[in-house]
Amino acid sequence: MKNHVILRFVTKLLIPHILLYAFYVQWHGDFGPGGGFQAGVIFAAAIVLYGLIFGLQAAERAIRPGLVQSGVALGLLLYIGVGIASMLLGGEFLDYDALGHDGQHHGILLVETGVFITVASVMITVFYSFAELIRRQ
Amino acid sequence: MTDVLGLFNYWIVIVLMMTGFYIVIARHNLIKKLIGLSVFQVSVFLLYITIGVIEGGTAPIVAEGYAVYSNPLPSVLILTAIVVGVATIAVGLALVVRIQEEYGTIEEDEIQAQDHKA
Amino acid sequence: MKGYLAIALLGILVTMTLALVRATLGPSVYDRILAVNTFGTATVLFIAVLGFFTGRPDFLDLALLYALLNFIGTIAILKYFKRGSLAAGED
Amino acid sequence: MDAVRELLGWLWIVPGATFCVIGGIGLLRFPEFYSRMHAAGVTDTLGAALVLIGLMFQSPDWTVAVKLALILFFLYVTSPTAAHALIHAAHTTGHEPLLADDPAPAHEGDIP
Amino acid sequence: MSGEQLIDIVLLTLLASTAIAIARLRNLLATAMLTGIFSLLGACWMLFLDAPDVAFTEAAVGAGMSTILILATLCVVNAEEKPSRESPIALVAVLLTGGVLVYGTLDMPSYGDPDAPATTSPITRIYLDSANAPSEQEEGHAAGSNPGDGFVVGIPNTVTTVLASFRGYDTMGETAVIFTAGLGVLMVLAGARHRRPDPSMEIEPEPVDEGPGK
Repeated sequence: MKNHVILRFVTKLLIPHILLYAFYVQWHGDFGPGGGFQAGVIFAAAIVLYGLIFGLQAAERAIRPGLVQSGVALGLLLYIGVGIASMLLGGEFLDYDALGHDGQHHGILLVETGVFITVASVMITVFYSFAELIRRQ
Repeated sequence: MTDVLGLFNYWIVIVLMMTGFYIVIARHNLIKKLIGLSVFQVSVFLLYITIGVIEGGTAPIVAEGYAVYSNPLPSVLILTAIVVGVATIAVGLALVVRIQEEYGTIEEDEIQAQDHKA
Repeated sequence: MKGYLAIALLGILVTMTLALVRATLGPSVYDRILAVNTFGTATVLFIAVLGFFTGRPDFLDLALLYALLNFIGTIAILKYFKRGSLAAGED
Repeated sequence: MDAVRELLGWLWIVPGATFCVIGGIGLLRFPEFYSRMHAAGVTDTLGAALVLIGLMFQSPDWTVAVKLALILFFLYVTSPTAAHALIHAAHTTGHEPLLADDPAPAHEGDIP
Repeated sequence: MSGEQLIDIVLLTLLASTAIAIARLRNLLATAMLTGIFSLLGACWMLFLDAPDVAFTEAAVGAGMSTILILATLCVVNAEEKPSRESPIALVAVLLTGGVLVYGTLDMPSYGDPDAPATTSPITRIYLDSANAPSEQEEGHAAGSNPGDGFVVGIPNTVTTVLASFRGYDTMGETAVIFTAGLGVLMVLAGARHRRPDPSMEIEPEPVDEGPGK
């Protein structure tokens, strides 16, 4: 889409805002609608938009497939890690009160971050897989 | 009349559900079947959300000046189900791509005919 | 209670209905894309007005999300159409 | 104060919704794609702007007004771009505007 | 009839007609676009039914990901559904099931009923009370003023609290399902052979790949 100056410019304008918005949804999830699931999908949508306009290679240069694939596991591990940490600190599995002062807040934030990483990585991985398939066809 | 309006939501949910069900069992195209599945899914989401609503209530985000909130539990169940739903649809579509490559078609009856020939 | 908001909601719903009919009828794919795009704009407005109608305007976040993401669907369909491929790179 | 708000609501939001409906009717009734594009533009510009600015007068605090302004901004950035891309795609694939001396409808069929 | 009921009915009718249009259209691309509209309408209705979190998720998924995934698949397969014979048994089965379900709804609590089991259940009260400020925690424990065990978190959005704290195990399971789905897509598509779609193509099972079903 080399000739599409308007599309490229508007995309460049939009993508940082979408990413910022994804993080807003992620961290504002305690006070308004939002959370890790929504934020993950929105983050992935920004990458998908980048891939659509600038091509798959550019997107893969920006966010490497290996990084995303490790993110798929990393998010879940972070989630389980919070559970194990609360066990080591004397509580039960995923008992955030064991995490110390204001443990519920921190536990929920960490867990939501784990969900965010997994959801965003899975969505980006799925997009990369499909796009790769089409490109090599 | 109030009763009819009170149950109208459920009936539309059933219409949606049955539309999805019909697409899944009557159509032979695999992508169409997956779309029917997602229609069915959305109908289940709406059923759950309808159950949690309370008259005169507001969203389960606690704020000043509100006393009646709808039930947060259906929201939680459905919120995760939506993302899981799109992930499973992605797996289904990936399988459709593979079926297309193996059989050269995504129409169920043609696939079955090829299977019988083999 | 707020008559103008209810009227506005119904007006936007009428717009959504008309766009839905156009999206179903087609005939060309561009008509459908246009209808989906208009439907998206109407949805943004609907959600914004609905927030005020139900008295919780802090739910405008959702309208903001649509204003940002409505574009992606349109671009994807157009890209699919132009080259029969979503992944074609810079050329 | 509430009376002023209500008046502003009737003066901005209801006309905005009316323009939305006008755009919708045009989208449905106009004969071919390029003229429908014009009708959709009414909804995207006048309808959206009137409704959102009207809502700004109703907002209880400034964060809501800022969010509405952002929504308007992003709508105004994306919808002309989408319109540009759409017309560009339609034009390059040979979709011709229907002129007065053309008897035939513009394009039939979905797959070029 | 109040304005809210009217909006509810119009939204529901739009949803139902979109679903029926999806069922009737043969062009898969048009179906994909209508699926996007369907999801938008569903999100609007969810917001109307006081579930902004769900509407948010549906919006994020429906506006971006699901349409793009279907389009990506359509790039590889034929975008036109072949006309096929629809067996009348399917219609009969659907109508029968629908009839039974409608009969079942007659015993359901009507919409928004304050006495519905989902509303009167004590756990709902516990969930909503968890949003109280943590400073009240000690008082709650001592006086037993909360109906539950006085579990307070202090996050206004009770959906987030229930999602991550009360039902943390469930959410972990859901995350694991998403993880598995991502893994599944990677593995299924990694074995793909990248061929142009050709309806007349003969099947040539390759020894490396998993063969067709039988």
